[in-house]
Amino acid sequence: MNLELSDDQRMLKDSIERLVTERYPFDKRHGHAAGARGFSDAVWGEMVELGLTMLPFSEHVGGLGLGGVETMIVGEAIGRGLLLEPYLSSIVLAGTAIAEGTAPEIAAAQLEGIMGGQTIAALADRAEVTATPNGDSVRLDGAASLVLGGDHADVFVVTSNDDAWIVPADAPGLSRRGFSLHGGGGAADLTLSGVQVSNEARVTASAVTRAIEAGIAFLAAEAAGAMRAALDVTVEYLKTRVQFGKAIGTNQALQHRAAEMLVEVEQATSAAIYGALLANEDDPAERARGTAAIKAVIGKTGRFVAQYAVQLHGGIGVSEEHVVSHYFRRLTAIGMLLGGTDEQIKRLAKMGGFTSATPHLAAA
Amino acid sequence: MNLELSDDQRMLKDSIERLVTERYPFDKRHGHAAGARGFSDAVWGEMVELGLTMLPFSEHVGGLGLGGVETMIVGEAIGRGLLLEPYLSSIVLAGTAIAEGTAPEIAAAQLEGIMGGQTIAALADRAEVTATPNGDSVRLDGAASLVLGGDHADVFVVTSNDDAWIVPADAPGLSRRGFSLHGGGGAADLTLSGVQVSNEARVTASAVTRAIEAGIAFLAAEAAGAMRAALDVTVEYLKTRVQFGKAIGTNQALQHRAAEMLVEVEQATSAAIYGALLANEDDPAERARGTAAIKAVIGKTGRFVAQYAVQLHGGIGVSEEHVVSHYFRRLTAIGMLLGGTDEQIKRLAKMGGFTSATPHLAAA
Amino acid sequence: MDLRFTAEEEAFRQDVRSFIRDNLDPVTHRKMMDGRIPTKEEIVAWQRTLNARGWATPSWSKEAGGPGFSVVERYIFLDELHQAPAPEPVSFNVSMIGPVISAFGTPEQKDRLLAATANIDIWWAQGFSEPGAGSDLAALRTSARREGDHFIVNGHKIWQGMGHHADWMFTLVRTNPDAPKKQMGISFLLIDLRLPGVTIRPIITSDGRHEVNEVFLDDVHVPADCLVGGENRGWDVTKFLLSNERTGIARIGMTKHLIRRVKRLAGDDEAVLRKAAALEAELKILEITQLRILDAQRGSNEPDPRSSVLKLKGVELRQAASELLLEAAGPQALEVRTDEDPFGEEDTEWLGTIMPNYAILRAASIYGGSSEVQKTIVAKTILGLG
Amino acid sequence: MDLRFTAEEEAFRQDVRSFIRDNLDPVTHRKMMDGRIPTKEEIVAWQRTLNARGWATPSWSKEAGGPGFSVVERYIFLDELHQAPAPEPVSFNVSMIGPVISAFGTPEQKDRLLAATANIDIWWAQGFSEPGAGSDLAALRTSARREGDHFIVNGHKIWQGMGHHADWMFTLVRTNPDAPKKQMGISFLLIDLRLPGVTIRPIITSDGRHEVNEVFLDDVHVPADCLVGGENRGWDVTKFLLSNERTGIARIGMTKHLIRRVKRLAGDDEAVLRKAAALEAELKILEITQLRILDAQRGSNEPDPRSSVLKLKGVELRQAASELLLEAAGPQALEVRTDEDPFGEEDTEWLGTIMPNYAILRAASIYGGSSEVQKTIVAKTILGLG
Repeated sequence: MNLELSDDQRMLKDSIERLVTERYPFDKRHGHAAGARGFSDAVWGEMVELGLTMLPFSEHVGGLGLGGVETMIVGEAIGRGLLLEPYLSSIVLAGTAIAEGTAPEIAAAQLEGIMGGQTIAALADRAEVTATPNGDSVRLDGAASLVLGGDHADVFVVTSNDDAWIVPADAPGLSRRGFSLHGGGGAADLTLSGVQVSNEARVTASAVTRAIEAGIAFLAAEAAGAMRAALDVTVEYLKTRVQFGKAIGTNQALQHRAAEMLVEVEQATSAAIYGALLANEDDPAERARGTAAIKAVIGKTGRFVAQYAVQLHGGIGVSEEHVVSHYFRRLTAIGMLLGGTDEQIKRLAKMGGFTSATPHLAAA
Repeated sequence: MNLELSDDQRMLKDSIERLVTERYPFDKRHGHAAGARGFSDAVWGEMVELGLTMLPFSEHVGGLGLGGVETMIVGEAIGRGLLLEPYLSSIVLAGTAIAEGTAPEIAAAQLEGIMGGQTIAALADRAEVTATPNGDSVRLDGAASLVLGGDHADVFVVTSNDDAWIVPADAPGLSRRGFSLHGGGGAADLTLSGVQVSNEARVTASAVTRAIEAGIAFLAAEAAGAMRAALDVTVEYLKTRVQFGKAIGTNQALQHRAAEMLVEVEQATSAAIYGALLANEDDPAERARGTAAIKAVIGKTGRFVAQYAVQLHGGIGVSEEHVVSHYFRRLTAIGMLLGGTDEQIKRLAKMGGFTSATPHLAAA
Repeated sequence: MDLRFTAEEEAFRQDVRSFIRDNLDPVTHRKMMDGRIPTKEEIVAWQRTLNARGWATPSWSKEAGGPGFSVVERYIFLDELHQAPAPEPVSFNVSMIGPVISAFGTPEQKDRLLAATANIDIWWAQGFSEPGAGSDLAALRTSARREGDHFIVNGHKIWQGMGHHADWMFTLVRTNPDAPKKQMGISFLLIDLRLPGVTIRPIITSDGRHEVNEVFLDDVHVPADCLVGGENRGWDVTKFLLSNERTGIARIGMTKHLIRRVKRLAGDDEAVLRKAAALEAELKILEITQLRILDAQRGSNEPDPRSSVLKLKGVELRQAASELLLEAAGPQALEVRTDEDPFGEEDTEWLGTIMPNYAILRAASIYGGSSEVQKTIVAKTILGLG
Repeated sequence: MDLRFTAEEEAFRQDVRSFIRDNLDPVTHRKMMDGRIPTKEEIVAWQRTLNARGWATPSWSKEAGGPGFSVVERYIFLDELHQAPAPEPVSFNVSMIGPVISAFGTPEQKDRLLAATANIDIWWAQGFSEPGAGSDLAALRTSARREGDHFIVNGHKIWQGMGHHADWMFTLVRTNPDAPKKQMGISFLLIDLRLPGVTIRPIITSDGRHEVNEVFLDDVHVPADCLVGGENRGWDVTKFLLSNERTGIARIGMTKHLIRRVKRLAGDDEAVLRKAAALEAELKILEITQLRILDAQRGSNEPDPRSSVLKLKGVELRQAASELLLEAAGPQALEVRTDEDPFGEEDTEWLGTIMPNYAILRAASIYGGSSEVQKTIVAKTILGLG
């Protein structure tokens, strides 16, 4: 057991945090959102330059071959800075699906543009699509909803009845309706009507599962970063906001609420670490259980921290001009994306949870 | 709408509260519990003398013909004093079943002893009993569990596959195992093997339903009384217990907790009133819905108030010698008897709740 | 004891319901059903419709030009509006300034303002909070200096609900900075928002809407006859206003409306339906609590501190219902829409408002006395702690 | 970063588990499985079994006669005991007084007491709380007056866990009533409970059991060599003791044991199983939080204020599990049974302890620093509020 960051990881953390501090102060975020693709091309370019987009992919597909911890470091910083760049959607979700689910040469070819930042990819996991074999190619028909980052994606990984398929955004027969999401970023609904893709565009279903697990781990990191930042601004506010002649943070009831928030923030941080380390877990059942637990805890803790961060801020907490209202919305969105809290609990219960009914000594 | 007590009701309230104050100070309760039947024959006798045991029964079966409000008044006082006498089991549950579910002359005959206090009756509603017609009589076989007040009952109303039956405790073929209950009072498990009862001993199933509804209304009153008393002793403790040189009730965090308790106590009081007034509701579906809501709210509020009453007392709160630990246990028991919180919510959901999906203006 | 309303009260409820059904503009109703905010024009039109029927000012006595409802009638009336749902009479006009003018205004002020306020010929805004004066309202800094028959007002007000619709603002200003207690130097002043020196700046809230504003007052010359309740007597007026604001605040009908929407979205999802039932159980009981307090109010003019109980539990359930609605809607509700988006199919629930309304409803435990303030009131006033 | 234990640590876990399986008396184990309290003799026998293996004092260094476990080994060891479940080494001996004697005792005290404490030849009781001194421990009134080579002790101690089993008590007494700060006049004294003037009175708790006591001290003559840490230096000793008490207090293994029982009782009741899963998800994550803090402790001797986080969340989940167990058991669990009742069928869950254990577990958020105290610690120490 070792829960310290390595020197390399610490350096990575410093550099992404510096990027966030310098490029993403809250007053610049609105400008970034106004960019043509809903995020800052410049910041995205810097993330590429730092190698962040290459982090999770193995070296034989052109990546840096780093692991879940490094992605977690990026996620926490993105959560703290409320970044809008498509790291989750293009790198973690679609990127992982392609890297894990296609032959190395195809993956390398696809990932080149994705890691380079010029190609934006998106994973259409909420899809009802039928794949009909058609000689060397496959014909896709159906629809997908709420494709994260799909509003400006250049290429999609679309799940079908069994496998998934790489589909360029400009493929004939593919149409999309892009929209913005509460909490930041965008998505799209897709319609596929007679879209033809080659057999080589096939992505395995197990890779999609891994991509969603990686996505949930990333959301956990993002949530942990956002929650800690929300707690920080709240504590700062409690120390500086004066009512009735004293800082409101001298009120015991508010102190205790902040303490309860800290407990949940520590749990969220642990969930993010667990998610990072699950990437190395070989047993799919263990990964599935762990992922469900992580998402459930992130949903619950995120809801609690978001609600009380706003409550302790009072009126200013629901103002668009105050960062805490954005943490609130992003944390709400994170709780709902890739499977909500109750859905995850239901899944975990179906898998039997972590603890069997068998007595401990009898079991082992 | 009128939520004031009438003069008669106020007098009733005064007399039962005086009885409780005089006969049931907490330091005498243990002695009462040590009585041969687990309660005080003397207090039970006084309750009979006050006419409390005749309250809910109509005049043509020998009762006073009073309503749910009067029973609620008795229940609140019993809850406040943590009385052990078998009012709920013998009068409200078994008594109501007999009064509502048999012919007037049979009811009058049975209720005479019950209202007089010399006969203790009990309702075996958790029963798996088969009634086999056998000429003029019926043969009962099966078992019943957790029959409230069954440990010292002289007569039982035992539910079977459809109806229920009045069975004397000494009927051949009936055996019982009596035991005490956490939170006060006792119960019994019954075994029936070839018990013969006459057809006249039949009690209708709908009367059993009404009895259980009356029982839940009574439990709501009892819980409201116990909760308000638990809050009262807690507030008193907060005002008098000194730590760090000041009353602990000067701590804002504890003040807020006490305020949260009051909110729930007010809700419990409202639930008790609702229960009292539902007795006059003719629509069985409305009664069923209301009863489920009452029991669910009582279970939830009782749990909350009991837990925080103990928490705010600190160590002394878990001591047998302090009344608050008895409120805790009685409230816990009330939450579990006659259907727990989740069970009631499930029932209420199945009945469609109070609010339909239809828009308000479209519905009416 | 009897929870039932009288036959007259039940008939009144049916009257109100029919009136709403027959007279509420369908577009306004559809917006309310969806949880959208109607336009100023729609709100004004509805209030005038109510006013023509004599119902625009449910809390006003007959002497003040109101319907003289009993507390029960008022409750029924608002409950029907909430459940319909239809816009409530504009609270700044009807619940706040109207009763203040009735109680503290000069005869001239009453003549000039009451009828116009009821008919919303004047839309009022509230100018109480300041950036440094939230819960601690008496810490306000906006100053009014007497010069002849005018006050010269300077300051900065915040959280003006619907202030951009408003014609006038009722506000608290410091007229005596040297008063021995800060509450003693405050006056209650009516300010015409078209006066020179008044600047209104929108505040966008976390629902993406423009519903509140900041108001900057820069040497605004306010006629002295706009003073209500006497110079440096504004705190008494304020206490009166706030205690009115706190009656009947469980807003149970609004929560019922949310639960109806939950049920339409839930279909046969048992988990959601059980959560809805759990909420309904508490809500049903809260109705009894509400009626108990109403019943007690019939015999008294004193504010009932148990109103804080209604506020606390009422907001708790309303926020829980909005959260459950979000859960029932699922992640599709994360799509950003605006109140101006076209209506969907008749039989489709509009998801566009669910997330914004969940977000903005968090403010319900902040404004009008935050939950923390309410708990302190309960602890001190009812429980005698502190 | 790596959450996994090393191969050696995993082997150690298996060792511990096998040892428990092979050496724990079946009756003791059955009682622990049922949630009953073993007798004094059973507890002592088990502790001596552990002591013979060198494991009775998992937190003690080799120099103090302990196993010299790493923080991870200690965690694994306790977790296996909690999950088995097997009795923990008696905490008053092992977690409280042993480390105090090691750190503050004279060489003579160490020789005389440490080995006997480990082998439970002396069973220790804690004499800290008094009727007027709970959270405010320094308000204690029990006095010790020096007379020659004795202290004359008078006072009243409360909440002595298992005091009726005890031979000796470690206690806090006021030796200087005139000290400028009340903390400065306190000494830490060891008292032989067989001395004249000591009276022990049982306190029955809400689980119906006799687990705690009051102790009355009436002119008890305590030899001066029973002082630990020097006269009027008792507060430093106390702070040391309490900070030891607070490490590793999430007791996750105990909660897992409760969840196993829930699952056995729940059968295929989906609602209960989902609640169990929700608890398990939080518990799994709390394990990571626990490991993070353990990991940080490896490099430091300072108490970690995040221990309060472990206590808060650990107790919350344990109490929730006991509540869920009560729900899974249903109203049959209301039947009063005692720990002395005969065992039921092998394959039947014993319901008799569920309600008592639910009741008494409410004290887990009271003793060892109540949840309110923990929140204040978090707010002040970690968040810098106050």
